[in-house]
Amino acid sequence: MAELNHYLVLSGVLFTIGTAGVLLRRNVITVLLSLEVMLNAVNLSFIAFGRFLGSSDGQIIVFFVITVAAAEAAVGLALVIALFRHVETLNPDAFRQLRG
Amino acid sequence: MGFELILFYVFAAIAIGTTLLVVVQSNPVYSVLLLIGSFIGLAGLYVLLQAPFVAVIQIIVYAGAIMVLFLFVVMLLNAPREELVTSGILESPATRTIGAMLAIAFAAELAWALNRSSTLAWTVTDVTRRPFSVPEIGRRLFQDYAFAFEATSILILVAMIGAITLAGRQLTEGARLKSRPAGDASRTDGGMAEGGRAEGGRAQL
Amino acid sequence: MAPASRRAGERALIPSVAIAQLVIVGFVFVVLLTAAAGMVYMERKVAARIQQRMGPTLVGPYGLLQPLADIIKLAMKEDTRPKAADPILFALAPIISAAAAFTAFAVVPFGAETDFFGLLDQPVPLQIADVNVAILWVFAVASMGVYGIVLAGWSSNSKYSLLGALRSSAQMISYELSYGMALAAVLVLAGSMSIREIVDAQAGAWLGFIPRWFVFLQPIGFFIFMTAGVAETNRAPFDFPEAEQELVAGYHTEYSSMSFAMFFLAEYINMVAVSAIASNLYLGGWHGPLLPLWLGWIWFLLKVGFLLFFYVWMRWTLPRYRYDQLMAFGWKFLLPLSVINLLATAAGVLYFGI
Amino acid sequence: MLSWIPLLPFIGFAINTFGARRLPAKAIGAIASLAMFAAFVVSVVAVGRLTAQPADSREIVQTLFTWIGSADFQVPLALRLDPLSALMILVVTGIGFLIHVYSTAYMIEEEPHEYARYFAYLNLFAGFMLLLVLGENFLVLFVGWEGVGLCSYLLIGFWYQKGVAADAGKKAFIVNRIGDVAFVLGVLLAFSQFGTVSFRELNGVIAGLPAESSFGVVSAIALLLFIGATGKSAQIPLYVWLPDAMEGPTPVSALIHAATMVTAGVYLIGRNAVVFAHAPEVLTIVAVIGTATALWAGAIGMVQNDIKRVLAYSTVSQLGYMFMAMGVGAFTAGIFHLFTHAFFKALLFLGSGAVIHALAGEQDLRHMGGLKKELPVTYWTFLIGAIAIAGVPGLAGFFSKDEILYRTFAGGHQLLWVVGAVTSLMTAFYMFRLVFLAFHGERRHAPVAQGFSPAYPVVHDSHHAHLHDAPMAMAIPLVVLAIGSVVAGYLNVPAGLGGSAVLERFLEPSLHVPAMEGAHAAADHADHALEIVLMVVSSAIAFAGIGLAAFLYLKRTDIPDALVAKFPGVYLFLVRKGYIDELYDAVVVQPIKALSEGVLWKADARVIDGAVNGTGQIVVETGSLVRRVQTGSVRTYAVSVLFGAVLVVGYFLWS
Repeated sequence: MAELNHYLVLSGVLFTIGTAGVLLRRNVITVLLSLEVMLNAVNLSFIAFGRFLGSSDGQIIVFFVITVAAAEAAVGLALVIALFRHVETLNPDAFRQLRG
Repeated sequence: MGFELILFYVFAAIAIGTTLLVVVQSNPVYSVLLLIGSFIGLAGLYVLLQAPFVAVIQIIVYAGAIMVLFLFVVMLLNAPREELVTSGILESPATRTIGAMLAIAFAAELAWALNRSSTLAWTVTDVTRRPFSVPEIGRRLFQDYAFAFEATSILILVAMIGAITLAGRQLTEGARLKSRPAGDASRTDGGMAEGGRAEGGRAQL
Repeated sequence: MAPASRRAGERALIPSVAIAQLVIVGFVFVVLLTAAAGMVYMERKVAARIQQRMGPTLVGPYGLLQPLADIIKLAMKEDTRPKAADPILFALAPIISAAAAFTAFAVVPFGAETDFFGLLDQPVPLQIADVNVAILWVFAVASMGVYGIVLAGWSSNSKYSLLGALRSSAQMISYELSYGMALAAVLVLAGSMSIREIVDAQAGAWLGFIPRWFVFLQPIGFFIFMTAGVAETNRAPFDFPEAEQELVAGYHTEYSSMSFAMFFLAEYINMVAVSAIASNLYLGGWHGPLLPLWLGWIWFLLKVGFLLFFYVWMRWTLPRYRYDQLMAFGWKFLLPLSVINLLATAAGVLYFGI
Repeated sequence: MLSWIPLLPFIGFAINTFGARRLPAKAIGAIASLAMFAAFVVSVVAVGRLTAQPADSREIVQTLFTWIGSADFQVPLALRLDPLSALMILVVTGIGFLIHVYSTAYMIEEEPHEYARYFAYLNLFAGFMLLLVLGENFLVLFVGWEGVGLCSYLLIGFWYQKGVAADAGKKAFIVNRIGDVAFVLGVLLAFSQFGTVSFRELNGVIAGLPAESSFGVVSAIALLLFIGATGKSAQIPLYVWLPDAMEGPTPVSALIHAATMVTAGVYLIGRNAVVFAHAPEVLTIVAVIGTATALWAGAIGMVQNDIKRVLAYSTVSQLGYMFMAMGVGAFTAGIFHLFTHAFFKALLFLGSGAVIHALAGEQDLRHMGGLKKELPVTYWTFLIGAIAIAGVPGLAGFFSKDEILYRTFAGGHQLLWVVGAVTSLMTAFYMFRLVFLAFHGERRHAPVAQGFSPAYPVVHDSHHAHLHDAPMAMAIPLVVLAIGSVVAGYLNVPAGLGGSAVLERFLEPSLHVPAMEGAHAAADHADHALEIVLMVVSSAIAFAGIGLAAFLYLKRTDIPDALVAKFPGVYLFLVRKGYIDELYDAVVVQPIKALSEGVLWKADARVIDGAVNGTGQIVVETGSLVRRVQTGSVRTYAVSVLFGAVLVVGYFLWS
């Protein structure tokens, strides 16, 4: 019988992996993927809490997260394409035109 | 060790393994596919958590739509293997270590939080055993959360328009000239697929 | 005595049902494989008839063994792979398509509950899994099918393949929306997402002679579903991924032998799946006049068969669209139509309690 | 049901606004008039239902929705029909409908879309006016109040190409604002003191209090409301806008500036009779102001030469009468006069409109005369109107005016009575001066065509064209109103003439004022002999005025000029409207201009702009410092975000 902390630990691990990906990868697309991972980790804990508190809010919030994730992916990828056209690379460190 | 627990470990293993590979994988296409695998693992966990609806939605939206989008972009840009460029200060080992240390610190904090908090020993009680039926969730979603729902729909619309205006633009002559020979095939296709999506977008709008 | 017997019954019951389930799974698998083979035969025959030819006649009586010959031929061929191809994905792609095609069938019921003539103490549904989100499952699996094609196209690293892949993925994504809308309209009508319940909602008849099939309530929905289904299965007139005249063979240009066979298989099984779902959702599944419920599966087979024939018929009758026409049709006609259909259905249910 | 009464005109407004360029002129006029007629019918039905109820508690309330709901401050958007508002809606819709019909013919020479604009405004006005009279609380009434103000502005400035009209519109708007400020203050005071904006509750609360001996809260409220009323109803000192308002189309003058809107002030006082009754001092002020206005406007009216201006001043003067009645506590009489006045003044304006129409925009009395023959219908109806307003026995004006005078006298305000009597003399005089100058004698031509109005193209030369009498659409309203002017009075035949004051008893529930019991009783039980005597006197006065006018303008037409020559000062003073406009300009307008100039160049240019620029400067400075942080590299940002996250989580874990 899985307890709540099983799920929470799992979600924490996933979240950390995602974070590391965001920080360490040098490919914008992979960074975005890692972002999705983080979102999913959060979703998991939401649903787990919802389940163990006996409330459907957890699931409902997950819908909203998924929606936002979709929007984020669409815009993010569009940006990636636009950037790629200019600097012909996916390395986030190459996008430095906004240096103050 | 009950059947459910076994399933939990199986799915958890799938999720963690694939996710790790996603992060270490240097070929974006593989990353995308592995991420889909991780999504499917999570979907399994959702089913264990009595949320089959979310599980299926997860597969449809994440695996079915968002990831296809990623795959599209990867192919469209004919994404190169990650170059080992060293771009100034940011590539100095100092910053890298800072990033890594922060990540570790964060993980540590999470662990700490987990074993500190008292809610962890919860198991499913009879009260909370009952799964939520789809109609129930729908009712809450469209009644209690109606406003948030409408807000997100507007958000989606805006994102759609933004994506089209950002990416739907045709390549400028300059960009064409700068284009690398290696990926010309993919670029032409990209143009077409792009046209397809842009058109779809317009029709949606 | 009685308790003992009940215990015995229980002891006997648990495994027997499990066995029955396993049997059903295996049965479905085999039937699908043979169905694919049968489809090949049917396709060639019908095509020939439409073109005023005889079609396969030599192998076996009426050329019935032709499919077998085809399979053997394919199996015997050498499995080639382009040098520049990505080995793993190139191998993975056909598996994904075939797997997706099979998975879709997991939730498709094909008959009423039966206890196999008293073989079991408790009737089992003729279905692999009766999940309460079946429709969404179908939708999800359909969206998974894209990957096989896209990966195939991309991994084989050839212009034609990539063109086909991109085309097909764009096409599938575009038509999935209408597909989903049509499904949604049906589940609004039936008030359930379990296909079995949807089918049972179509039992009986109006005025005694018109069967309560949703196709009569949802003619537009049926049309949309079938059109989108054809597009989803990449069949003519929407067979862009493999437009021989334009892209040699589209996404599976580079494939040969069994890996090619798998795509082939996937296409036909997809057809079967779509037809089965369509006949469940719109044509009342195994419900039909004249036949007792335990023989309903016959009705089911008839309906599926008809739809399959319809597929083939269409392929050999209609010319292929142009790509932009396809997109325009999908986004500017089919999608709005499906939305309107959904709204109309919802309004009907809400105000007239259909 | 009630909601339809204001709604119908609004619908007409909407249709005419959006259909302006698509609909043919006929349709536009028809729609507008139809909307009004429908509103009239609904009103009649509503009033019918009202009268069906028991006499002492007649009212229909319809609450549409809670308009403002904040804690204990709940304002419903509610409509209330009681005898008073019943009378008002009948007047507004009925006469409004007639004037719409009249306008269809009067404005026909406008451009189609202008025509649509006109009727849209007219409908909008009607809608707001009905909202005003039906409002159940001050706020709803205020919406109507401002709405009619807006419409009056729009309609006065309808021919905005004409500078004078535009200015007149602005003048009306601004002068009304002054009153409105007082009005709002009054409402706020009422709310802050008694915690309600509903008429019924407010009056209920105040009815419980004793009448204020000294100037207290209630008096303040009453005074503020009264100032608001002076703005809307053109009383001293805020009457100056009304004469200029005559720049608008004549039917507008008839509807807004004679029959309905300008009486809003009177209605307001009637609606809050209790409040005023509890503020005796304010009542006195009201009475004095009203009487003064009546006299002053009448005096000016005697010498004006613009046919519409004469009527305008007569309107002001009659309004003064109404306020006088209110002031002496004779609320019924005042409302009664409002009612009759609506008929004959609308009639007079429409008649003058017919004249102007016939003369192609000529408005100067000195260039008229002898129109009796060419315009029989106009003449006779106009004459009836004149007789009615002059107070000749048997017609509407007689009853209402004598009611007022009698009440005034019986109320113990003999002085006011004298002034009122003089005023009625003036009234009779200037009305018949108008009649004789316009219709009798022989035609006097203008040296050159005067009285510009875009409605009449200049090619249409007025003098040699054959004069056409009012067309059907204009004649019918005239006749109807003429009949009204005759019979309207018989609704309230005073007890003195053996009549049973129907209207009075009908209005009783709305205007019932416990505090005034004494006065009413006194008036009611006053011997009818006195009433008869007063009537004879005032009738005599009326005839005297008519006779004088006849003598001066039919027999000895040289005397007026002689008088003018003898007392040029007085004449000039009156013709120039007592230099009031010039006075206001000097005392109010110029100082304000100067002040704002000063503020502009001192405060605004230095202080405010300085502050703004300073802020900008500061931002620039800080930005140039802080921008170092912006490395432009995504991952630095990511790291910093994570750093923050770590800190926050750590904080929560520590505590």
